Amino acid sequence: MAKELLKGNVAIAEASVRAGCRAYFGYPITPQTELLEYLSSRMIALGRVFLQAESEVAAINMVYGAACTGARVMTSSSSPGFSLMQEGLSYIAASDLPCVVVDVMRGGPGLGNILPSQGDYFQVTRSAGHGDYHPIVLAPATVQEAIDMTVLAFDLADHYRHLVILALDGLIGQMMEPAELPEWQADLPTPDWAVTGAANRAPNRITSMHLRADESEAYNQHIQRRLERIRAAEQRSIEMYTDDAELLVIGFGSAGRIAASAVEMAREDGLNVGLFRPQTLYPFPSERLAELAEQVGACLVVEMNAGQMLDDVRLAVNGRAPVEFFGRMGGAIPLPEEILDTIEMLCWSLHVVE
Amino acid sequence: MAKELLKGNVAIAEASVRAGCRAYFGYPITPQTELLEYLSSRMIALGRVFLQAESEVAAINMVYGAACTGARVMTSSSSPGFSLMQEGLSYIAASDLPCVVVDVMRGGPGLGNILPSQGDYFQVTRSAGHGDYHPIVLAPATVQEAIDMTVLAFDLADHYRHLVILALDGLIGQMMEPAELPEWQADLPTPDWAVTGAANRAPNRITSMHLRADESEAYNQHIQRRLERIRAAEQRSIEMYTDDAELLVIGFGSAGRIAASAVEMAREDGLNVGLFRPQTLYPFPSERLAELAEQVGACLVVEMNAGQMLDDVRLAVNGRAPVEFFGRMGGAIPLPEEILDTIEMLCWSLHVVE
Amino acid sequence: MNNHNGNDRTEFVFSGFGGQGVMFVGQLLAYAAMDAGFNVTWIPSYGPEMRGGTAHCTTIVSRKPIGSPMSPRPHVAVVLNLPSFTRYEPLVREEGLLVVNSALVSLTSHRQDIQTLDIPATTIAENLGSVRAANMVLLGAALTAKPALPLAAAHSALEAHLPPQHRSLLALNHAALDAGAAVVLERL
Amino acid sequence: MNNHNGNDRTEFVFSGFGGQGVMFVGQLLAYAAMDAGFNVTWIPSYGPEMRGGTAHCTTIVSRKPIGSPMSPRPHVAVVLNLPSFTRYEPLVREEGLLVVNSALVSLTSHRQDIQTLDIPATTIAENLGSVRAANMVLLGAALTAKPALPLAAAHSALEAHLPPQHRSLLALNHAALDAGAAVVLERL
Amino acid sequence: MALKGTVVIDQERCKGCQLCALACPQNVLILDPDLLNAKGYHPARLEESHNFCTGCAVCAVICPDACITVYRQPSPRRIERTEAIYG
Amino acid sequence: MALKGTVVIDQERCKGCQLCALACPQNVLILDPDLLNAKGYHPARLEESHNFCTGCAVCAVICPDACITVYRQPSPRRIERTEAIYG
Amino acid sequence: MIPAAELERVYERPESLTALHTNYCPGCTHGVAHRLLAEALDELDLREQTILVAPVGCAVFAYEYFNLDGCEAAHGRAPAMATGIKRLLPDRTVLTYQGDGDLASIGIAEIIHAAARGEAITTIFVNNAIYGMTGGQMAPTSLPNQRTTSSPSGRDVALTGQPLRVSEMLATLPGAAYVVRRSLHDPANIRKAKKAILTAIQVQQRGLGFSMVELLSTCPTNWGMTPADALTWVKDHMLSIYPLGDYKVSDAARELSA
Amino acid sequence: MIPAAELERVYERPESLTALHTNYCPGCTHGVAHRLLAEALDELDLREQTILVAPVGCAVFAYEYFNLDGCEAAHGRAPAMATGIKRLLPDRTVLTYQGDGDLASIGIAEIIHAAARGEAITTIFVNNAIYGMTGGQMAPTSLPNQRTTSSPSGRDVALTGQPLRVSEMLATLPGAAYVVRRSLHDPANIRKAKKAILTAIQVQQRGLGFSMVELLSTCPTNWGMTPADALTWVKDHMLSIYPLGDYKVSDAARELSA
Ligand SMILES: Cc1ncc(C[n+]2csc(CCOP(=O)(O)OP(=O)(O)O)c2C)c(N)n1
Ligand SMILES: Cc1ncc(C[n+]2csc(CCOP(=O)(O)OP(=O)(O)O)c2C)c(N)n1
Ligand code: SF4
Ligand code: SF4
Ligand code: SF4
Ligand code: SF4
Repeated sequence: MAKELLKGNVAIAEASVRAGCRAYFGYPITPQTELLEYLSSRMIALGRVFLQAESEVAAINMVYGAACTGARVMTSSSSPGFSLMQEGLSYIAASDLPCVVVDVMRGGPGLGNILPSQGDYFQVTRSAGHGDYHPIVLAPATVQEAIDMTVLAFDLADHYRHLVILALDGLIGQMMEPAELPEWQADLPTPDWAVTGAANRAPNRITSMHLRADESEAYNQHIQRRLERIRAAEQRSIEMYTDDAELLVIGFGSAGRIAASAVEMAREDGLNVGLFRPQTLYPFPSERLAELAEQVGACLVVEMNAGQMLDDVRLAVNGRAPVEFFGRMGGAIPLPEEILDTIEMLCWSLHVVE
Repeated sequence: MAKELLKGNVAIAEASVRAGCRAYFGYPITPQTELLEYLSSRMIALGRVFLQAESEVAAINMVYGAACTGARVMTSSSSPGFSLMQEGLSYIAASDLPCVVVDVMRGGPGLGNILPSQGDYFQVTRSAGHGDYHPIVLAPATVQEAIDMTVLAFDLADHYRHLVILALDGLIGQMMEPAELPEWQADLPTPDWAVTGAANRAPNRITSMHLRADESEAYNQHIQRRLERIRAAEQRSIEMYTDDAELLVIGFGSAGRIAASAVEMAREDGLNVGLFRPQTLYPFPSERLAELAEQVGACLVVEMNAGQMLDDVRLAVNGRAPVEFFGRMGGAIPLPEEILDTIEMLCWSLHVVE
Repeated sequence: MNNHNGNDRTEFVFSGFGGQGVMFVGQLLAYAAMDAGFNVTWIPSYGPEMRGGTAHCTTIVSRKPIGSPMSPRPHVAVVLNLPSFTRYEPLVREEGLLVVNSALVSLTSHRQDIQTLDIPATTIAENLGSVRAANMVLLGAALTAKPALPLAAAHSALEAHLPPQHRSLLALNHAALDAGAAVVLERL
Repeated sequence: MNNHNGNDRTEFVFSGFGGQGVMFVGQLLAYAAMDAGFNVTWIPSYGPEMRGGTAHCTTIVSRKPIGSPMSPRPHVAVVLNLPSFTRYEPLVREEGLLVVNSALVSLTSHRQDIQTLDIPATTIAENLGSVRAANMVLLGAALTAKPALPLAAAHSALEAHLPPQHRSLLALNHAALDAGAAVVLERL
Repeated sequence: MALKGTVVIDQERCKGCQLCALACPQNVLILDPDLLNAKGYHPARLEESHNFCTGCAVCAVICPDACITVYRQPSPRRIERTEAIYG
Repeated sequence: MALKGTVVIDQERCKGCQLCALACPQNVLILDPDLLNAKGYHPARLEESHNFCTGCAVCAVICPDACITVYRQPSPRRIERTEAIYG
Repeated sequence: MIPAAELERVYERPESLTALHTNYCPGCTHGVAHRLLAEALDELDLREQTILVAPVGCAVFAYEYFNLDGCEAAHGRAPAMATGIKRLLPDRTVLTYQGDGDLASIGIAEIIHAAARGEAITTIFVNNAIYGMTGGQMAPTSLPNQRTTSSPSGRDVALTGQPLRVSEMLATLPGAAYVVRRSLHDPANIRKAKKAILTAIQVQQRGLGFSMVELLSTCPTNWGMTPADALTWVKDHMLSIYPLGDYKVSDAARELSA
Repeated sequence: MIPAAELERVYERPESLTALHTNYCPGCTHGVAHRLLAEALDELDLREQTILVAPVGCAVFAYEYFNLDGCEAAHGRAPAMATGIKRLLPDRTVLTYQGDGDLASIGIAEIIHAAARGEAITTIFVNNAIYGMTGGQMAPTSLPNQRTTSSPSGRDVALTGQPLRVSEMLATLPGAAYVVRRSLHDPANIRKAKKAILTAIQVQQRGLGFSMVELLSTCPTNWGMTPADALTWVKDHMLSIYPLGDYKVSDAARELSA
């Protein structure tokens, strides 16, 4: 397919359609609303399901029901709405249901504003509700990646029977960039666990309840084993100039692409700086980062929040190198120039780069 | 006051009354319901406010409103209900409102069960909704501590104008132990920021909205500075046999007290094992733990979850010592004997204890 | 490895149908222990039972601070009905004590490594005035066979902690405690 | 330190009232750049304005991959009304270009370090048939003064990307682009 | 003249709630005082000492645990099974 | 005979929605074509060329931005201020 | 006693129930509601076409008790979950089974919007005026002065309002095709309840809109009564607050129920 | 022109509004609703006794526009927040101001339960049949076939149901003392709306229960109309779907409004 000029939110919507998403349930909230609006006509035109729910609570529970039928389903929201989905997300995860949730993060906490932010990192990677599990979390930095990761999200969700979150910010959601849409994916057969009416088979039952401690623990171990497989197979990241980097700049999504500009500038200035951009936030690409940590003199984490992925970086680096942080919060967007300043300062103070 | 035999949930309820809690809004959910039930008669008898809300979403937003009047207010719930409060919690935090929320954690994810668990660690310490902030989180391990921490929670909430969460599990909530109730606290004056009607002063306005990036970032920096003060002043923990410990067992709440039994047994067996029990989960007592990490040969984290505080321990230890984990999940409760087994195994395999 | 639970700590489990007063008898023991200066914990059952099932609780009496309040292998199990017998008979710790309400439980334990007391508590209590005092009969028996506390402590706890609405049953409960003790002493 | 933005990358900002077509003109430039093989990003305004305020967007045209899509100091600012002038005039990068719709903006820039083009775009467009083509007049002027792309690329983008419901305005828009270019060429 | 019928009660399933016994127009159901099922309840049983079961199925209609199967002498007008009892 | 009145319009606050002008029974309000306020709107103003303002306050009742202050010749029967206009 | 062989079996446990023993307390009419629903599905031959959404509440295990495909919703969200299912499987019968805490308190938004959309699902609404599962707290449906564990001196209507009459409220919504209230307190009423359930499901089958049968039900355990007294309490105290009747029967639905 | 000195000031901007210019679009009747509420508070001399709860929606800044103590609720939760405030400050006047997305969609549970409890708060419910702030998506109140950005070919009632009539629904609740619908589309109706707001607040002052005034309002921007056409659209299209009237006036409230 040829490249088109596509807005992130719309690109995700169309990519989901082509990936075979059969149903979308959502509730308007800036800056994700174009996604919902696009699907409101697109899905109905295709004879698929679009329904504006009465709330995010209802939306995630409609997704929960729809996912029980074995169909590919999706919802999207932004930070406050995503908070309202926490209970439902935990239920979905605890029912081994594949589904895709898009969080176009905005400035918080509270009502905050509609500016781009990465303040939901903890909320998407750590808990997404109560109990022990992690969703798979994909973080695109370009419109093209948003498209590719949408398709990947559905595939991973089905493959692992797991919840997948596409976490981006309003910048990528509302930006237009040239990108190529994916091929149409063929229809998948209905999985054998789906509830569709117990004709010619024993009833299928989907539940997240495990009243007895032994059963509940066994189920939790099952989730943990799945997460282990996911951690082993799905860590993804992008690197730039890491071969000889002495200072490693680490950022995801928008912050990652802005940091890339700063790294380019630093290279032009002759500094041996590299970039590490996690594409999966869960599983966090700890293995590769741990390797790189052996080689570099220091790490600089850049985020559009107060330092959340910072924890994952420090856990991966585990004391092998100092880890510094530069962040903008509450909807403020870092400039390459200010990241560059920090890089230069670090290069001097840490003497990591000659 | 003399010691009484008190159930954790009831003890928290009565302690909140004596600490001057003026209003309670909540929704029934096992295993926290006794707290609500106790207050349903107690508060009304005292002419204070008790209201069973239509849902946890409503409960937290009633608390939000009540906190705006400057009164001491509280709600309580358990994991799924706590998930439903996430949006409201983020709004409350972003409005600089003091209030106290009790989470009596149960087995998850999803509907799970009503057994004791610590599976909300991430949810309470990391995000509690969207955006950049952390509530103060207190984790009692005994009924007496539950009482003392309830009083402390209200005091810290007022002192910092910050959200405080009391995080315990059903074991402590439903256990009876001898404990002493606190003195009645004197009534506090209405704070000058409260909304009470703009008589003889300019209107007070409470909002979590900051539409402009610069304002929003400034507000976020204000929260971060407050969190820094909290981290500097409020780290709390309990230690046992840390003087000469070569293996440090770390656990909070129920897991911490059960680990204490195991440490006692290990000492009887002549092993140089110590216990570190965080009483504040946020701020995590990293400073003291980092010190101890210099001295011990290894750490063993014990939790009633898949390893969540584990992250905070590893962040504090930062590679200074190996950190191992023993956990039970989904409502299963560890036995001192199995912790002891792990201690012994570690002592051999890590050669940390002679 | 030591026996980590020496004589410092005694773990009691009480189990029966809802309505047989197992929660209360466990709490009474806890009060008695508290008033006598022991450390003590009481926890209700945690189990998958929903409605109308078996209720049980654990009371731990200890000279040292109590870490784990759980008792997977109690020193003393007091079982008031058949499902409770089936569940706890195998769990009683070696050298421990199993007290069985033989009026409602037709089985007997064949374990050699524990002491078993079959006491027709419901019948005894009925004769004293009400089947509802069966729990006290069994507690009297248990504390006599395994004197973690003096029986007198249970008597004073009754005096001090029987809820106001049940004070009319005070005499009955005292008598039941003693009757349970008497059965054990007779058999010595 | 280098000038990190050499000639590889040109950042345009378009700003005016809602309804003046600033979003579309920014997108048109993006289409033109894409079709001409450049990297390009377009982002709408992020600002506290709610209803009825000023709209603006940023289009970045670059030979290298685009990291940050933001432009706090644009190379080219096209301002269609007074509030936009006030906001962007001071932000234009040194040696940059400020294109002003002088039909609606009474002020002129006094900056010496940038090039300013005052173009009565609304009047020109009105003469061509509709005030709504003022945006194209200004784009024509901007691309002529700062040829980040050949003007022909904008013409073909119009051809290719004008939404179906607006195709009746195609000729008008072509003419407006040329008229804007002509003004600049005249003044050279 | 009343029809003849009988009931079969799943005594292990029965919870001894007594609703069938109280509802039975013929008064032929009792809670068995001598039997305790595994759940610990005295289950219902048919006791036709004074009166006889007509197969009217009122007991089945009220039984919350669907423990009761009802049989009835075939009547002249044939009617569908469960529909029959709801008239 | 109609009362005499006048209005004072806060032209910086006005958004030129024209609702006052369309509602005015006397047709004495127009959007000023020559004035653009800081918000970029042509604000309303009184234009009593053909007709006169009666102080009826219909314009104030409909103005969404509370831009209009209304004055009226005192009437014989004294009535309360804002209550007056809601009759 | 007549040998069974000569007799015709006129009633047996419906096929749409599994063999599991339920966790309900003795005499709890949740069991009756289950049985009626199962019988209705049997009679309409829908067992293999049906998906049941269980609530959080004492009926949390309903998905195990019915011999159907089923799932377990979050507390109060069964109508949203059912909507998700029904939109994907429009030709299947989708049911929610909900208690009054679940439906009238935490889940009121979801039931109202399902009804407002005219979602073609059927809700069995078991109103026992209390929270059963969590041990007897007040529900929005609790009666004035009713003692519960969260209104120990009786529901104070000045502080907590009058009982919420959900059927009356839902009846105002055009999307609701069939909304009726029945009771399970005696055999005659149980028979009527059964008919209503049959009609409600048929309303769904014909795509006429949202249908709901509210069933007045008992909670002997938390009311602190014998099962028989609990039935009497329904009759003596609940019927006056919750009058039985047809609150909404759309014209199309009327033809069905006639 | 007569010199102003000879004239009496018969109307001026109410004291309960601040001097801030609002962010509302030109001609949006949110502004009218604000003015009426402010006038009512002035007249009842309640400015210093009132706490306003602003919604999420175009009126998100209401707490800045009113010269009152105020706070900003989470989307849809204003009635819960107001409940929290009112319970602590029972002698204050507590108001919520909510749009139809806020109140009828995400917040329907909170408004119903506030009304059901008879919470002594007053709600100004601004129904403009669309989501204004987020750019014109369908609301539960959107009219059949109304084009919105999430129903671009017009609201399909077969898929999304008929418009939700909130006042009619809340009127079924005993706790609701005063629930009326008025419109802001012309001066005569604006006058009636003002009276209703006065009555609603007085109902609260007397502790008679929950009170709400629904106001049919415009959204010229997202309807894609001039302000004047938008008023006409209310008259021509909304009035028939949302009949004006008094849906619930309790006996005690009737005395007040008489
Ligand atoms: C989010 C959430 N809040 C609360 C609970 C606890 N809870 C479980 S069931 C229930 C109420 C059940 O009452 P009802 O719906 O009336 O059903 P019943 O048990 O009476 O049949 C509650 C509050 C929960 N599981 N999840
Ligand atoms: C939890 C949550 N979901 C969604 C939003 C986005 N949002 C803001 S306002 C609004 C709807 C506003 O519509 P309405 O209540 O009708 O008010 P109006 O803007 O029309 O006055 C929505 C969906 C939000 N802020 N929070
Ligand atoms: S007061 Fe009446 S006459 Fe005067 S301008 Fe206003 S509407 Fe017109
Ligand atoms: S109604 Fe008000 S805002 Fe509108 S034009 Fe008139 S004065 Fe201006
Ligand atoms: S608690 Fe009540 S509703 Fe629940 S099963 Fe028992 S009697 Fe029935
Ligand atoms: S968007 Fe609509 S409702 Fe919002 S201010 Fe503008 S016109 Fe009013």
